[in-house]
Amino acid sequence: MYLVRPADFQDLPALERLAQQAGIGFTNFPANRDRLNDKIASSKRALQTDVVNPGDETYLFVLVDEATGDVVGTSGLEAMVGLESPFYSYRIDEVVHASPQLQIHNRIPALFLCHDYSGTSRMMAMIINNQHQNPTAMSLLSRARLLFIAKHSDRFTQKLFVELRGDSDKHGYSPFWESLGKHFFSMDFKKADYLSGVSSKHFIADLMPRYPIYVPTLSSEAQDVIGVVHEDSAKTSDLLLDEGFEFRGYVDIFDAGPTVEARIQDLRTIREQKSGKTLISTKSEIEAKNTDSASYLISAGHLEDFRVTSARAISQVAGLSIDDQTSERLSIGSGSQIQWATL
Amino acid sequence: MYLVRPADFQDLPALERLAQQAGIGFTNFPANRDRLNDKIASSKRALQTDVVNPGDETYLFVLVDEATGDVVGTSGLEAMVGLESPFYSYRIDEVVHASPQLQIHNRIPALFLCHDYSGTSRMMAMIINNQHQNPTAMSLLSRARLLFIAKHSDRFTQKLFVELRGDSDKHGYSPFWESLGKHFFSMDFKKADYLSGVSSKHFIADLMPRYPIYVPTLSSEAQDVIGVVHEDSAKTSDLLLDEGFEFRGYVDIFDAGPTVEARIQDLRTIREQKSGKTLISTKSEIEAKNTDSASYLISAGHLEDFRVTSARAISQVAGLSIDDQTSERLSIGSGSQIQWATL
Amino acid sequence: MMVIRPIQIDDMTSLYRLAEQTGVGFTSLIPDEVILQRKIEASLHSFAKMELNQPANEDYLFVLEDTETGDVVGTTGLLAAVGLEEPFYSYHIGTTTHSSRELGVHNIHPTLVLNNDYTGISEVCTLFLEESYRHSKNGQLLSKSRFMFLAQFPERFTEKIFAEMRGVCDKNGLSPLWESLGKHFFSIEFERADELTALGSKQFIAELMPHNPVYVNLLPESAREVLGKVHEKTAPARHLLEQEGFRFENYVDIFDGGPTIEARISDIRAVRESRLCLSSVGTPKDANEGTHYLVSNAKLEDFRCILIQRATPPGSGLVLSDEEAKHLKVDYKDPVRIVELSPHARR
Amino acid sequence: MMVIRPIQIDDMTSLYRLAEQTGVGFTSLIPDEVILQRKIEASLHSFAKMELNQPANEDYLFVLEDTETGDVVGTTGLLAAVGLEEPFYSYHIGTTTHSSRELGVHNIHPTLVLNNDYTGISEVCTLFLEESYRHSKNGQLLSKSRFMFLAQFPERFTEKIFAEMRGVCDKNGLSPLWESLGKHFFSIEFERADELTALGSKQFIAELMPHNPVYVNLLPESAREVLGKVHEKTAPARHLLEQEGFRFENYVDIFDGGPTIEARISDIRAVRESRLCLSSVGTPKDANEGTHYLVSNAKLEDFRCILIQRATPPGSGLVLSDEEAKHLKVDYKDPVRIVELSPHARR
Repeated sequence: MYLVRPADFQDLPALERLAQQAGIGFTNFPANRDRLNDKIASSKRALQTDVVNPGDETYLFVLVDEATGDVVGTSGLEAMVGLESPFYSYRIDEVVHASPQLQIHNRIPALFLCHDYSGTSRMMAMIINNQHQNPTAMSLLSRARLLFIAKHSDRFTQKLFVELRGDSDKHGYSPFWESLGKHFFSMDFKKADYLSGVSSKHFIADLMPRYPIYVPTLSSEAQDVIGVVHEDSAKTSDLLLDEGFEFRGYVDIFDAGPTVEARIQDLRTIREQKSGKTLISTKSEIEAKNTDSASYLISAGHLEDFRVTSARAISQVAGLSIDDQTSERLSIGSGSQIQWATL
Repeated sequence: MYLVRPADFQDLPALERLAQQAGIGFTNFPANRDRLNDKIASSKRALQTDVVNPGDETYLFVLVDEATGDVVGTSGLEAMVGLESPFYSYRIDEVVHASPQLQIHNRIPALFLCHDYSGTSRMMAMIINNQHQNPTAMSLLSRARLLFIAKHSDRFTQKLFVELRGDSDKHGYSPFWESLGKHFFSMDFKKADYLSGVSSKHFIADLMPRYPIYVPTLSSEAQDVIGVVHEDSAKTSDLLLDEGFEFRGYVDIFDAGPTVEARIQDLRTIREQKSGKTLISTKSEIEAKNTDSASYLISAGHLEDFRVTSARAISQVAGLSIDDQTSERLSIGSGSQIQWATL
Repeated sequence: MMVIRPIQIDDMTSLYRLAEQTGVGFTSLIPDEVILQRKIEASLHSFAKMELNQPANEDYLFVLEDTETGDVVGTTGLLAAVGLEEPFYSYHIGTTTHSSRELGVHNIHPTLVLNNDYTGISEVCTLFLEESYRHSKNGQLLSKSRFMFLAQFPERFTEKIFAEMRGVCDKNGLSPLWESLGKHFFSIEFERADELTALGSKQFIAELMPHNPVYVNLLPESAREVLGKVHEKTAPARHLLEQEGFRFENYVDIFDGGPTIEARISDIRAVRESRLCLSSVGTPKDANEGTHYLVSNAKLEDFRCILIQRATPPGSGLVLSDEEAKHLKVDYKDPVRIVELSPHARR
Repeated sequence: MMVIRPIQIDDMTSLYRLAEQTGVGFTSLIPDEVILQRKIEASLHSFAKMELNQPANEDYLFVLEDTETGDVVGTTGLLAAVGLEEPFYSYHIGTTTHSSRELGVHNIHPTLVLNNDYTGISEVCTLFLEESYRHSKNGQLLSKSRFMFLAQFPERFTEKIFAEMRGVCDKNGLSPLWESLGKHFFSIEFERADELTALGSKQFIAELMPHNPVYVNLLPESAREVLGKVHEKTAPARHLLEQEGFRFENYVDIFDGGPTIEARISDIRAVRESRLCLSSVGTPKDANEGTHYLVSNAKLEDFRCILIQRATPPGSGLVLSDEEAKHLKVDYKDPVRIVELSPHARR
């Protein structure tokens, strides 16, 4: 059984291990103890503050394996990116060049540097320990954030986006970076990736190409990976598309990984989530009545006390029947307000 | 009482009068008999053809004053613009220039020439004789097209847009044109407007600015009218916004009039329209039962026989009760399939 | 004797014969009677214009005639102003720098910027000389006679003048720049694009070319290498013009990357150093030995230019032989323009 | 006697005094001890560099000393290569043509294209001469002495060199170009922008300037008019440089639209015509009458340049007076460089 809750300082060593495991490509989660500590502190501050409009808050959650008590995964939310320095992406736009005289009608894709996602909420890449990359844990960790957003919608913008890790070749090189970024940054991908995680992003504006990049002028290897998800992130990607996230032609400026976005109200978990009272039963009663084996994501509590777990349960008119172990895990009693969605 | 039906050749003189009345600013409806004749022919061809996907079809409708039998208005639909030559607009995008050193964060709006509406269905500007510019006639003529789209949805794209006429000063000059267009077209607004209606639009690509136009470099009069609707089109504009059309930052390249767009499924008339059988009553019965004075847009018939009128009616489970005059106007009998929406 | 003169209406056959010899890639001279006829007429019309407010669409075409055989064996031309009716495109190799003080990185990126900067400027056009006459300084006469015309009629040209040089092709006749850039935007073959341009149909360039600067570093090395480089066959022509003061100012051809070189007319060596003197007809001393000089008359429609050789530098008067005077169409005390054929070695 | 020499460490006080006199808008010489100290040190370091692979960040600063009073009364400088550490921006006035054959319309639009094209190029820096010394050709000596240095040490500079000229302000001291363009993007005052640039903080330009070409026709007439025009006070300086062969190549300052003028060093009149000869010390004939000549020694750190007058053109040897030789720091048979101060009138 797993539980998702906001991160706290005691999670620092576990988070550091996760960051090391994740390696490069996770810009927002560098294996740097100070930065991780800052992230926890920032999340705690956000949870303790009375927020009326989304600002520079960040929220960090951990996935706990209840069997051992270990932190085995993490995921995050940013209330609004691009406040300190613009949030850059490439927008793939087609430039149409047509000559009726020659009967040519060319559509040339070009990459336009933009910061269209500045001012938007973001789900940060999720990391899960290899042994726990099962559908339940992944779905729980990913979607727990959506229940948090549903509960605290004033803290987020209407639109939400996620950046997916881009493809790299068998040596771990990003062909997109090799063909484009390295000419402008004069450093290797790893360093640029690290810097954009730890430093102000100002250097990006300083060094990025100012003019649109015509895709056909890139190497064919680079062209091939534009908007392609790294195989390690394929599962995450599937989960997100399932939720209702869509690719709208934006890619990462370093590795060309796709960005997917959605209006919060259109996301499956948020649209379908219900809220109501907790009705406590015993495990055997639930098992007996739950003939269709329905499992639910169940969340309870506000802000710092926010908890999400998954369990078999029975949806009733007045609320949701859950077993006593689940209620204990969520630290709630009968009659407490909870939210739930089908797992 | 008014009726909307597809235009036919006998409507040519009336259409010419309407075009003359409309004057400049109605790019798509030049007072040119040959062009108007072509428009009718094109519409008839489209209605007689078996269309499976939207292409270069155009549809032209007329508003008939049943009291006199006169054609007093017209409106049109284009299944897909930008097939022969791209359909140009300016997209207003903000360019962010920030200097942390100077603590400056500027957002400079700039006009980017684009053809983002190429490949999209369009509602063409509607013209109504001055004496008939009453809410019923306007609503009927405008929304009749939406019932046509609802009925023949395969013939249109998912997105639909309308260009609204831009603002001009008291002398009829477009300040936007004076500040921008005339430098590039070396002709007056009237001529450019006329040409873009009658000739291939190729000259636009040839002569338009190739680089984005920074809005602050335009005269302040020009800046003031970007995205502003001409007062004569204010009612049309209100109707469209009411329907669910939205301004997404696109303006006309000549006069900077706003373009509004919507997904077809999100439009009120289309979302709320119902279909069912015709139930015929007498006028007095309708009047007697229709205590809430509900009036409806009612359409019947396919393609060439498509007709729309407005009348008081009573919505029933099985269909819509209309009076015999209305059924006669629509040339339908009891039990015919009709669509309706609240007026 | 080899004489430069304006083309005449009856040179049509000769010009066609020359055009046939040029081969692929020589787009300014195509064996097509209609086009050549139009060229000749334009030239006649240009030489005949007496009053000019400013240089416009004049197109001056010269031929090199072997007076012994009467054959026309070469041709060259001058355009008064390009791009006034059809756009004239080039790439300017510009510089864009990006620096991040935070990271201590300072990058200098060359970029190709599409432009029409040569609009309204005079052009020294391509030159063709028959294979069998490529000796005895005929090439230099053909090329530099244009400068004598410029020196005599500067009001017919703009302050600056430029020349386009053929770019590099690989061993398969492909242009590396075109292969990695142009063809993505044109979806036609290089030769066809080149041909259309030569025919004056430049509209399609505006329609198809990328309008944003292209970062040179993103192009493959093969393409980067040929920017501003000339085809090996054109190297001597480039050298000749550079000796006269033409300079590469970072403009290149949009298709093959060949350099455009330019000069202010008054700075061209042959223009600057040429001077007028008065002719007399007689028996020149030490003719046919010593230094070669270009000599031209001061006439417009009857412009002539020849090459002479003198052991002693002529002063304010120039003694011409009967034959020289006849071919120059000058008489006693007529003004003639003279300049050393080659520049002195620089200090 | 007025002598040009490299700045020395003990010129600090004099330089500060000069800086105080420059006034607003003279951003290269600001009365700030720290900045001036740094400038002097950079110059000393530059003159002291013996081995150079290529021109880099050397900054050569010269002063004009009145040897009778020992006062430093003017200063001028040369930069070996700009833009290698901080970007150097200019606008290029380019041409964009749009034509529609269908409508028979052909438009030629000038555009301002932001660029860093002068990156890595040498610069002739601003010059300041004390008010009371603006006579007796002191200004020409100060300005043209730089060309003597260029002629002597061409390996320390790039092939081309440029000079920035102050642009036009209206009667309220506002730059019409800035008012209609720059200020929209900067939201700071012109003076502040100019000052930041002078202090070398050019990063903000990249951050704030529009990266797309600006159509000149869309600017108000007042702004269009000043493009490439100099401030009336700078007109004589421009004239002087143009006489020497500097040319306006359509580059202008991004703030005030003032012209940048450029020349190939080898084409500068004073460089091209200057020659080395051997000095001897004695009593020159006809001194202090006739033509003025610039004379410099051939030394680097001990570079000196003075103005002399001779009635007869010196040949391969130059007889200097004791005083002249002393101030030039030359001895018998030392090489000296000489050139006429002013160009001959053109033919």
